Amino acid sequence: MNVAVVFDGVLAAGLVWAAAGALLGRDRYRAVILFIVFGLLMTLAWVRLSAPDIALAEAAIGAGLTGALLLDALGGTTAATAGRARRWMVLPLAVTVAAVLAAVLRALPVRSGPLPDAVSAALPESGVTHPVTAVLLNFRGYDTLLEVAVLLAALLGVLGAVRHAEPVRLASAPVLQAAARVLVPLMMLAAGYLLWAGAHRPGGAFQAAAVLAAAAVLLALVGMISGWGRPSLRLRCAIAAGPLLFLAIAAPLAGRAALLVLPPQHAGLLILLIEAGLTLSLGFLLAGLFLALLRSDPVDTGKR
Amino acid sequence: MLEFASTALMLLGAGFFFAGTVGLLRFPDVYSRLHALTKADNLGVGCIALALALQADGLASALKLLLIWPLALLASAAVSYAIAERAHALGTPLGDAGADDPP
Amino acid sequence: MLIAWLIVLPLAWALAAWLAGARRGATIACAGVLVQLLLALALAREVAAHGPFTYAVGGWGAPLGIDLHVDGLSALLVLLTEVVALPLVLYTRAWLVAQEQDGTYLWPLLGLLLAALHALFVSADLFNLYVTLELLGLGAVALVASGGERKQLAAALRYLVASLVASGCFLLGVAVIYGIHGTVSLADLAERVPADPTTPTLLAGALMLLGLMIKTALFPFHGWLPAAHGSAAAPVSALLSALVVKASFYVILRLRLSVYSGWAEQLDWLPALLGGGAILYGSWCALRAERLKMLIAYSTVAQLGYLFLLFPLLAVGELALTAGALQILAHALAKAALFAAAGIALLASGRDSVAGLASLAGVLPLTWFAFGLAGTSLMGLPPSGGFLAKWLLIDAAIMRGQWIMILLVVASGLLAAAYIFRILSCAFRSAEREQAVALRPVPRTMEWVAFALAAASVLVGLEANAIAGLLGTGGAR
Amino acid sequence: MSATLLYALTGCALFALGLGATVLVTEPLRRVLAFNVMGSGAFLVFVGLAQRAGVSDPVPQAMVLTGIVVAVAATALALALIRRLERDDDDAR
Repeated sequence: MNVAVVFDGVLAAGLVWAAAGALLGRDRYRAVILFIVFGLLMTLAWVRLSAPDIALAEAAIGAGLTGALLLDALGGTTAATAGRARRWMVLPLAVTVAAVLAAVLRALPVRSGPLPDAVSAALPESGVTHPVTAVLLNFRGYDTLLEVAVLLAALLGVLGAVRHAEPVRLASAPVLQAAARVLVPLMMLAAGYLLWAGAHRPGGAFQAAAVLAAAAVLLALVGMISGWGRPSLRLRCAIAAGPLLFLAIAAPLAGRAALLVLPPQHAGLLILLIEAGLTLSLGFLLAGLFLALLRSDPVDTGKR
Repeated sequence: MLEFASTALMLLGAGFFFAGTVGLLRFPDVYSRLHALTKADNLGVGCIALALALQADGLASALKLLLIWPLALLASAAVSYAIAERAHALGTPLGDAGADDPP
Repeated sequence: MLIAWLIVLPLAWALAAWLAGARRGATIACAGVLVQLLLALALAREVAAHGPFTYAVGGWGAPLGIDLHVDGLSALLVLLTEVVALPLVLYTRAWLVAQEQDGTYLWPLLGLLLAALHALFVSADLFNLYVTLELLGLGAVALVASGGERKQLAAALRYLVASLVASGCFLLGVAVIYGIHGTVSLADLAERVPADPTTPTLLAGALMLLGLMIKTALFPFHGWLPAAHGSAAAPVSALLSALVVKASFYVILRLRLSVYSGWAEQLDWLPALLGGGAILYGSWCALRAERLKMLIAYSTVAQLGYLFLLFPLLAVGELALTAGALQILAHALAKAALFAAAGIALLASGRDSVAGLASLAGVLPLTWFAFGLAGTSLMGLPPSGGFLAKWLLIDAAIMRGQWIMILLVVASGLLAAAYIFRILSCAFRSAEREQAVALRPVPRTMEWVAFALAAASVLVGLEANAIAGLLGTGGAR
Repeated sequence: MSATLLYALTGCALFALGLGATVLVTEPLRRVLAFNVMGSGAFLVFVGLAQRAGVSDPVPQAMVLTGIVVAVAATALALALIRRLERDDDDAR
């Protein structure tokens, strides 16, 4: 048993070390790399907390997409290092806040809430057998609907902020393109598998969409597709299709009494429909968050 | 028997990772470090994937585990090419032991 | 059923507006907001007639699913959202034409913002409140940044960082509450929390309160608001100052009345103290502000502090709640009118300094009238809504014997008068009139919208008993 | 002190570190990293605390999944604003 405790201890220390290094280190490039390491360690932590869905999402979105966004942002910005002055004040403040939080949380009685049993009791009518997907798309589907709206707001904000950039296409690298030609079809297959597996095993729309977005990011980096200037109508329709489908299913139409009521007999089908729509649209949307920000290759423009 | 084989493979994999890391730390320049990383670590990944596949509960999960190895090979080959090509474009010198870069 | 459409409709027309492009997007937005106004009226009438009701989304019921609870206060605020949104949509359409800008991203973001506001005012689930607050924050930041100017982008970034820090604190509060009580439904928590005044629950409450105070830009945390509301486009800052900032105040009020009602009396002095500080500091900065929109933004900081004076008086019951609701209504309409009028002044004279208003003396009478009317409501002169709110608050304060409170209420009225007259005095300085700068023509609809909003702010005072009636039936427990 | 509670306490440390860095460090890119770390800390506390008795609870896991997606949306928006601000700097220089 103590091997697991040692592993958890090392992982916890690693997490705090990577986070401190990323936030307080001098050089920005090292900070972003350490942040990606932090994301991967978080993935391990989620596996240890027996939360495979979050581990998938953390790896694909937390470390992957966020890492790609940060590395791309790093390319252009001047290497100004953070002002030393205020950084030493971070540690004392952090230690006191952490101590207060930890002291209060340690004293809590060890017991589990009523919801896990409620979920397993209601699982048969939810239309799926995997509890997390049941909660995400049926019991608390309303949160997911608003979360899709959050993603849309972010994309509109990104497009609104960088709208003057004309689409950028990176220099094509033949060797990398060969690798991309092998990887991308496999990623699409993996995304389809994650979408299908979501009903009965860890997986689901968001993880599948993240893998699709990763495929698009890979294609953009090897110069096979260009970044986004002003998205065409077709692209906008692709992005809006999933949320509109979700709204159509959620809205109290045709006899469905209330918002987001999925009748048990074909809840499974409805959830799969929603997830398929979301996978495609959020795949484009998450890719759009990266492609709209794509910059020309600094080496070419000699802006090193 | 299976138990013994997978632990042996696990140790072999760990050995390769160790060799790769030593290479990363000790080698003089970017290019040779890339060699150390891609060669040793990929073998390490292969061994550990094999070891886990032996202990996997079903054929499906064993095959999925084995799929990790070719993917890791493809990814590290592409990435190391990109790093080497970019390092060369930026003109990072070869290690002191190496001959001058051919014109 | 109504409430479901009030959330689904704005999301739907936001997507439609994005697909349709800028020009048709404006008409889609106008139609959408008009329908929403009718739905909100019907909702308010239904709550006034049958009292508050709870709506289980997905039909699963409280602890497992998410519940929406619509009572008098939330129906009133949903109605207020639409009453402010409709004129502002018309104003924005004319404003975009005058500025030769296309609002391709403005209309969809407006739709998402309205959906977030509706969802927030009726939500009865803590994590759902977190998601709505996040949607509200991101939507508002995107709207501020959609102008594209440098100082808007800098203000938007600062607003985004403040909003994310606040959401992080709120989320940790929700996490601790879930860890202790195993549920995030407000109804369940209202039964469990008052009986369990242990430190972890208090810590969770403090974290949530800290997050919400930052989002409401209460005095020590107001740093991001003047830059964001001061530099954003006029219709955007009108929407933000009138509605978005009030949403997080509503969440504090909702938590204070239901979940933390048990032993929060001793802590009520803290928001009141910060509120007093906000009034003094906000008014002082407004008096010194150079730019017109910065003056109005600092006035928002002051008036928000004014709202927090409500907390020690909540023990009085209905009276304090009605005073608070009236103040929210009056301030929202008056502030929207002020920002609309400021937008007109900026468009006409091209200069946004307060002194620059002098060049408008004797021109644009309707805009000056709007400035005046909105000013009376902010100052609290009878018969405006602001006056009635101040009156009821003083009544409640007398009942509770809080003399400093009465001093603060009166002082806030006087300080508001001071910085409003800074604006109005420019109307009568005919001396600078001769070298008036070449004024650009201003579309009539913009002036009528500013005037309508200001008039509505005064009318709120006359309609007070209907509002009290709506609140009375559904006053939060 | 079960393993899940250890992760909850690590979450507290990460939250505090992220909060301190977001407030005190002035460099925009570092602040984006900081509020991501803060969010991860809050998520760890959410799941770690809910599962401190060892029972795996799908409800906080679904909520954290929503939180991670919201965090990447906020990060993308922040980086877009930083990009535009620093592109205007380059033009200005």
